[in-house]
Amino acid sequence: MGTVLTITMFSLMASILMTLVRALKGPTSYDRILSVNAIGTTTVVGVVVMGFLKGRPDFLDLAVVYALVNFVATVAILRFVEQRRLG
Amino acid sequence: MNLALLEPSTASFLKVASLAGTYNYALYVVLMMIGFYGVIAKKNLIKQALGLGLFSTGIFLFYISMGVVEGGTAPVWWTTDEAHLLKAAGPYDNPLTHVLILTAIVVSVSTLAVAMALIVNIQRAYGTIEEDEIRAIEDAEHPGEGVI
Amino acid sequence: MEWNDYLTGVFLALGSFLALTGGVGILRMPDFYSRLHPAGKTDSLGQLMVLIGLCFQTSDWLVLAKLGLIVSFLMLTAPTATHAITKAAWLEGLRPWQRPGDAENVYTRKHPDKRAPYFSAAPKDPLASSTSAEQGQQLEASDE
Amino acid sequence: MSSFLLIDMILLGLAAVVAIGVISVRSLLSATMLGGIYSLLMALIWQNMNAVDVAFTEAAVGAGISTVLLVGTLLHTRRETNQSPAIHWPALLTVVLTGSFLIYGTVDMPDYGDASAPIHTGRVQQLLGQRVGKVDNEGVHHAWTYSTMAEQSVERDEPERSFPPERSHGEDHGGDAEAGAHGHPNDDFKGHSPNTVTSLLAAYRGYDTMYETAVIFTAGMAMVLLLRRREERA
Repeated sequence: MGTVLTITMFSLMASILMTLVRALKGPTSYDRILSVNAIGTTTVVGVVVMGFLKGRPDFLDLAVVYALVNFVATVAILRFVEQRRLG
Repeated sequence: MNLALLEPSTASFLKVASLAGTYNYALYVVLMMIGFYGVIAKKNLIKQALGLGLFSTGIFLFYISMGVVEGGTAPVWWTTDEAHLLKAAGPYDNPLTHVLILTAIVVSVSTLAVAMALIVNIQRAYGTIEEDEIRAIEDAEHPGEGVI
Repeated sequence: MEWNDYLTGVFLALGSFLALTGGVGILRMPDFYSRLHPAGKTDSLGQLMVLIGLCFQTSDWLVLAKLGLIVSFLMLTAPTATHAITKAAWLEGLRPWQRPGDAENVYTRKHPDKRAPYFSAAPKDPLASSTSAEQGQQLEASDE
Repeated sequence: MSSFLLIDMILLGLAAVVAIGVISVRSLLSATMLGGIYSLLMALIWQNMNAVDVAFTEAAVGAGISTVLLVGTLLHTRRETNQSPAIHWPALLTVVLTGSFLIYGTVDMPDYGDASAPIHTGRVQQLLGQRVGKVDNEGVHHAWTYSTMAEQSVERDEPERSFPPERSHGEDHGGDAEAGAHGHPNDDFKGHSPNTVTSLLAAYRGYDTMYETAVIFTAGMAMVLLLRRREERA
């Protein structure tokens, strides 16, 4: 089972890498916000997978907290977008 | 090759060359130095605050990685699953570094908050947050006095 | 390997595939609006597959409850966030990319990444906007 | 190489890329968002190093409060930095010199994950070895302690330390005389939280935690005073 979890972890990290390239390149700010949101979700899943990989899945509260905080950060950035025009 | 049999300087040199076992410390130094470059090279005050955050994160990583034990688990004894109780009986990471860094993270975010308040104040007073422009305004207002 | 390991393997493979394709899509799609599709897919379906797959690996009800919480939070927040980003981009005036020769190709770009992204001078309130033809003229005017 | 080490290296490499992006990107909003990505990657790194409490704090502080603070500052200031020269050569020289000295300094550090490192065997170790945060699941909480690990990994001159025999939870809270009778003078942490980090925070570093609260209070007061005074004048 550990092999499957490890492979999942590596594919999640590859997904993070590709999304990261978009966040660095992204022609508009919206691409970057989208990338941050996608990386946040992937990180939440990665935290869960890592918990199972380590054999201690009782730290999933961490993933719950990250799911909520990621949403809060996205909403904060979008409030900024509403108040100011972005280029 | 047994490093203990060599001259200390030679063994040290070989360790430098291979970074055996200490590669991650070098990576933390790289992260810290990226933050340091941001602090000393960038003129924008927000960029400097971000660089300070990167620098402190490098130090946190350094501390936490010192407490890691090979094959260890998180230093929490409690678990509800019987199967995981056995795993939880394995070697634990050293919790002391975690405790130190918990304090340090909170202090670093307090620093960031005060820095942001100062930056907002600077923006209101000077109309800019670029270091060289602030210097120019200060020189124009108080010629000859010089800015620190 | 027990039966639950096989189930987990299948679900995790699906989730990894979706995550990888989502990453490739976000990297390779030509403009912002088409990148929303892979990003939304990774956000909702990919995480759902991985988390459902992991549900078969534990017998602890607390862990199961936490997994359910994570799934429900992500299913609530991720589409909301994606929708909010899209709405903000549209109200700002970011217009989608179309192939040259398409019907209303007023916003055409060869490859948006190679040039500046295209913002129209569209009004903030779409209800108060003029007809589409006039809008097209406005867009063409602002394109120069 | 274990997969955890490989994951660690990949995540640290990603974090380095994000850090370069944070420093070099011109738009301050992009820098803020890349900082958010940085702390998300830090969460994975800390989970990989088993520091779950640190990851919790980072979730609340790094990804949450920092992003909100930075965005709030951007609302009151500007959006982009000035065009600056691509590379500031004196700064780069200073950074490279400092970095190489620091890397040279880490060469003599114990290896990553070495169980016989001084931090796991020294005086701190004795403090930690005293059944920090025990649970009363028959036999499980005595299966492993720091001291036994230290004895397995390093041969020490100290006499073997014997841990108190198993007792029920109620008795553990009982008199100190009994604890002393079992030959463990430093057993301060009896009956504390099963999370050793919490135990240490409450007992061993209690003053530290107290003054940390003072630091947060001072920072909050400083923010309030700084932001309010200018509004009155304006």
